[in-house]
Amino acid sequence: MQRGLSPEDEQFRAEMREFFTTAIPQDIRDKVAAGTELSKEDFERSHRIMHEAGLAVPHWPAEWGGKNWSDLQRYIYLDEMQLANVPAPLAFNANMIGPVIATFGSQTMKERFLPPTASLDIWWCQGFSEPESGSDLASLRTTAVLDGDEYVVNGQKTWTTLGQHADWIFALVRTNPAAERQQQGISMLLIPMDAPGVTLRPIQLIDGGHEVNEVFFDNVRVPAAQLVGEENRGWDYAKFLLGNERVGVAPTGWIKRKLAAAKEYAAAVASGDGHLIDDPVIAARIAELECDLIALELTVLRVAANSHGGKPDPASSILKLRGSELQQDVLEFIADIAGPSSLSWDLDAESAIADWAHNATPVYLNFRKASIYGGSNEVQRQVISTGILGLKG
Amino acid sequence: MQRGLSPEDEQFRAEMREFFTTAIPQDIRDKVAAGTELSKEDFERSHRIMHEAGLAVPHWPAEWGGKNWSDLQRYIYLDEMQLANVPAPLAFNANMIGPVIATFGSQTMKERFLPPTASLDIWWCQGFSEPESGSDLASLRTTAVLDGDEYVVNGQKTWTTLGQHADWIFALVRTNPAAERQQQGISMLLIPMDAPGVTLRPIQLIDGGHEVNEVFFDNVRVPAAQLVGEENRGWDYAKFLLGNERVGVAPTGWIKRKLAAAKEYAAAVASGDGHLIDDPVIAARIAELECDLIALELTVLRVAANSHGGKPDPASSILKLRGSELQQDVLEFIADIAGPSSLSWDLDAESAIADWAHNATPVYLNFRKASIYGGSNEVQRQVISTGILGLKG
Amino acid sequence: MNFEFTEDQIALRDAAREAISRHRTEPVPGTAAHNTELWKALAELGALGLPFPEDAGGMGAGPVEAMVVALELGRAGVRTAYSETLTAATMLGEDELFGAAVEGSRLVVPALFEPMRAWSPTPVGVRADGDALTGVREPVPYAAAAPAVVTTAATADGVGIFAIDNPTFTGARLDLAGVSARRVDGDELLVQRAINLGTLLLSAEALGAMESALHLTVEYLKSRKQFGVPLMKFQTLTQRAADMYTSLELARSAVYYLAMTLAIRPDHAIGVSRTKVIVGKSGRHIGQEAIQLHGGIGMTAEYAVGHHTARLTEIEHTYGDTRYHLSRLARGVSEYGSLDLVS
Amino acid sequence: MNFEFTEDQIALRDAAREAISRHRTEPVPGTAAHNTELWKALAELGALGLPFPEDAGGMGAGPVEAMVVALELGRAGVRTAYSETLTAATMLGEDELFGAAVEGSRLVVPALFEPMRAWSPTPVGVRADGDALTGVREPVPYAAAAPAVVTTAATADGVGIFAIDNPTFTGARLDLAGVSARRVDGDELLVQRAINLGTLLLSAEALGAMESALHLTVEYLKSRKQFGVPLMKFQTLTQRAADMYTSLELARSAVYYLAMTLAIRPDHAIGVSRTKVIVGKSGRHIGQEAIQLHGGIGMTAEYAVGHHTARLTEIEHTYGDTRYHLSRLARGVSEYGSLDLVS
Repeated sequence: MQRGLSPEDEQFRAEMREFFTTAIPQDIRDKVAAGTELSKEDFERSHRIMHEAGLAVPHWPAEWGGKNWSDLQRYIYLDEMQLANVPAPLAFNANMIGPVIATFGSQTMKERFLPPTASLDIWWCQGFSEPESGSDLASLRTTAVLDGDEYVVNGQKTWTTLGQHADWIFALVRTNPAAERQQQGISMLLIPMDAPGVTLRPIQLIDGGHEVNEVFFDNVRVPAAQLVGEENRGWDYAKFLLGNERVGVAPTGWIKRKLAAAKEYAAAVASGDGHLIDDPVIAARIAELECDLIALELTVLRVAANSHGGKPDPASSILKLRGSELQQDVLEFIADIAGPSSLSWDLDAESAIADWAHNATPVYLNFRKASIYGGSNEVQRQVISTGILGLKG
Repeated sequence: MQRGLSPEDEQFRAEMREFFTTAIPQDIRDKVAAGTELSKEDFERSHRIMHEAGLAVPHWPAEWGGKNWSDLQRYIYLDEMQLANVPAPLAFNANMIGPVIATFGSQTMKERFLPPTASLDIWWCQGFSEPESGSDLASLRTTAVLDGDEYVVNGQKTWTTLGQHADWIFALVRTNPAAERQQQGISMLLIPMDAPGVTLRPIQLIDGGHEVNEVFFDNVRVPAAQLVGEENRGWDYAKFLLGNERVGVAPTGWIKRKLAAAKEYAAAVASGDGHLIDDPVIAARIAELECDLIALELTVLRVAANSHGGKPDPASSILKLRGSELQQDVLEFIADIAGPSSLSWDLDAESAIADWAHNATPVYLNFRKASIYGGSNEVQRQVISTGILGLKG
Repeated sequence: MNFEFTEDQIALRDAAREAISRHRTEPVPGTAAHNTELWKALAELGALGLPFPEDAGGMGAGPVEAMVVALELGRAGVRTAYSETLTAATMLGEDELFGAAVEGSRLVVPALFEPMRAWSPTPVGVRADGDALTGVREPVPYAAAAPAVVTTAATADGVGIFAIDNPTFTGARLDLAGVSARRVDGDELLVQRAINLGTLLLSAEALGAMESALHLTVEYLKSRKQFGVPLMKFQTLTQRAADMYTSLELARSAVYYLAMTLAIRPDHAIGVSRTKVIVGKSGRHIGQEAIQLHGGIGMTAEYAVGHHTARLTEIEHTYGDTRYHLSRLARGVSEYGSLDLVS
Repeated sequence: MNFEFTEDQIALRDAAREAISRHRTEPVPGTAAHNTELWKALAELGALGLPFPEDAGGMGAGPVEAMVVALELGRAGVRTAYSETLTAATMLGEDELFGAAVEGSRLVVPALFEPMRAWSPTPVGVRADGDALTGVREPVPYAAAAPAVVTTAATADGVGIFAIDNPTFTGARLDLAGVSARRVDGDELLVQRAINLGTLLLSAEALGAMESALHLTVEYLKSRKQFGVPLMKFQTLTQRAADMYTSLELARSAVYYLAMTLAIRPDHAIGVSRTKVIVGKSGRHIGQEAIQLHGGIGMTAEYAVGHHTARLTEIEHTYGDTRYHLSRLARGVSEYGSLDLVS
């Protein structure tokens, strides 16, 4: 057992902090801090600055831009990024399709796709969920039929986040409807969003924002060279994609920053002769959220520090579940702090109400998604009870 | 809609309060207040005083001692009883086997058993659960085989509360192992505890108390005249028995009294320069528990007031669930108030610690049973989701 | 004690329900547009004047009847200035705007929030010197509909109530400096009484929203399939639906009881606080679980359940949240022993 | 950062585990009898002196090693005066009783509770005039084993520490008037340091109890049948077991980290409070759910799970409960912004 960072890791941390707090434009970081929606251009500016500094895809193989960091270093990188209100490199590129292509793609595919994926010259989106396939992803119905050297794709995807900005989509499609198990008949295809027959329909969410979409495929012809890896092994690649992040699944830096902001907010909202922070019940709630966060972050650190030789610590299974719960708890608390000042969502330059307070309710509502997407909390519990505790339900 | 009591019900309430606070001996009520275990003789004294006043079995048919009260009057009776720290008339007699015999028993059986059941000249206990049949009561294995005009009973019952005091047991037994459905082969028998072949083994609970027992039947011969109602209809009688109490399933008077006591306790435990009650977090917790209690009690009142014509308000389905949760919340809170003074459970005359504080942890632990017995909270939720919401799981 | 609606109350409920179904519009996230058509239809039913005496232009009914209407609004998930009109009308007392407000000829709303200040029923930063006000009210509900406003201000002789016929808003903000205001007869007690009624009506609306959120959830669990079976085969979901039902029925008892209480004790602040706590806890529980049990679809603006959750969140933050009311109650818990609800 | 046990720590764990299995006795509800045989066996291992310097008679290891032992005690559900001995020894400093305490030749326990007073690390009703004490300590842990005692009292020059070689108890009560006490070198800071260590050890014991409670629950769900199938077919139960695992692992991280922290900062009160909160919440959750998921059997004294819950309850009420530590933390939350755990 050893507490604290080695001098090398302390040095690394200082470098990360320096980079994120100086290299990424303040206007972008201010928007993140206030919970305001980012434009496509904001994402791109931030991502490209990181890419130029070699920090967009540090966990990729070294030959494609990776850094061979330890899990602890990766934790530090993410923590400092989140603390500095820096938007993460686009997850669809950096954490999803990039690692899949780097691991399972042909050399040709790697050379074609990995550089623009790392640099965000291709903006990727994800085509996994379907209207009838949510938690039960393996029941997906979008089909791809080989016709000559092209697949013909028909079907519908949904919950495609930021699909409106995307150049390409990586999609799970059914290539063998006759497979014995549903999972065995699925492949992964790379499809340009401007291919004939692809249409996108925005979905408005309850916070008023537009971040997800439906994507329709109507006889879309996709060259067979855009099949990832082998046919009918798409399920394995999808599992790899969803499971390859050990350290980043609980956004503890983000939560830490929000919780520090919550203190500032509670000190800014007047109450009686003082401010909300003076209320012992509010202060105790802050203390409790800090304790909850500490327990989670220490678990992230434990998992990061104990992960050697590739076998993850079983405690990593709680990170997504607990991370989303705590994100939601903190955002609920911030909305409560905003109180009546949260009742109007409109950002108006002449408003006497701070942006964070205007945004408090939509952000709170928006993050109800955190316990639904990427494996709902019910699925996470199932993973724990079956995979870790051996309770075969 | 009409708030408050009619003048007649106000008058009724005053009479009940007068009776319970004057007629029942103070020493018994003090024991109840402090959470100390009652002796058999305590139960008997209290029950018999109520019986002599005609208040032990007011909900029975009038010819056997009932009062034809409204559900609201029954609520008032129970509320005042609980507020006054009066132990309820023995539930096995008054609320379980009594109503069953009165409804399904032969005239001979009624005449033989109802008067001594009402007066507690027979102390009944319940023989339903078995080691392998908890929530799944219908899987019970104790058998009764007719041999001449006697049943021969073999098997084992468990969780028999206060069986050590009992004269008789009403037991569910399997009389038809070949029945198509498990439920159809069950009968209810009345068996003297001193019958040859009946043995009782105490079970010690985690609070150190002895309130439940195992009961073993080894070739116990039971006259067929002690069969309740018809053979193989025991399941119906058991359902009637478990479901016939609408008003009393949530002990709101008991909780109210405990919560009022919790305030006194919080005012009695020193903290800093003052007392625990001065801590705004403690006071807010009391306020919250009071709100929880109010919501529950109003629901009891709503159900009581709306129950006419025999069709219960569906909201009655939440009373057992919520009542047990709130009992447990209040007892947990009292144990927290006691704090380090709860660390020794021993009642010692020279102790500087009040009895309630010595008892706080065992009582808290003991009432973990409240969400398990009489239909666990999981079963209660199942009843709501299936029976009320129509979610056929 | 009787928690059942009378025949008249059921007729009123049906009439309100019918009016709502005629004038219903789809909700838009974050935009609480005042539904004028519906509001006028409610005015025609007399619903805006329900709890006020007939000789003042009201219907001579009471808070129970107003609650019946608010419950329907919440159930349908529509937005119109119902609780606001009744709250404002209460504060207006004998002011000339009262009649217009309850007849539905002029929209009047209460302006009681101060920007970046936690809820306080008494004004802090709003002051009056004669009829000249200073300070800011924000957000003012339904400001986009250009309502008249009734507000409060600290005066030399305590809290004063002021009517403003034609205020100018910037977004939802009302700067009171230089605005022409008219002092209305009435003191802090009248303000509290108005807020009590407003809290009841919002609580009733929340109850309706909870009812619909649970109903939608149950229907979804019955119809939606995953892994080849309806969601209702998953016990972890059905057990949570049962807990939602429990929260709903607890809130129902509390709201009905508060309406009955205010009918005889319109100043019963402790009852209002308790109800707000019960409704706040139930509303948060049901709102959050309704989305979670729906999964992704619950997050979309096309589907009703998220709007119910948004409305429940808004109501939680109006006239004091759970923490505020618990603190208010906490200050009094030592003053009595056992609760007594039936007397 | 490294949360893994070293080989030496694993060897120590195994030795403690072996000693415990040799001297284990069945728990009796409400009776925390000091297991003298086990305590002596631990003394032989040097476990009573682990965190103390070798030149003082200790083992020259640290809080991490002591935690390893306490964790095993909690896991096995045995009761012996382990945390008490180490807490008392810390307070004793250079007093003559120290050696006897860590060698296991004399049982010494801290007497820090005042009857009918919420937890306070500083004495309130216990005072000293020279070596003459007044006041009452109750309950004193393991009083039935006739221990020597180390206690605190308010003196003219701040908090004083006093050793009492042969106190006379009435039940668990120690009346200090007229008792022969010896003042020990040390002040409030040393008392706090002792309580910090004691809290760590109790937290580790709680962690062990949680681990066993979850383990028993999982085994029960696997083996016990209802309605013809194992309980683990009921998703509402398995999902709750998953939440228990989550609570367990959160507590584990916190306890390990506190041990590492106290090794370099023995006075780190804020870390102690945070750990006590995390362990308190996890312990209550796991303790209550373990019984509920077992059903009736979990309530019985013959079965281990209820004893684990009882012990978790006791630890929650020792050295300040969740509320106490949250209040303590709450007073400081404005003094810093973001948390920083790695520096």
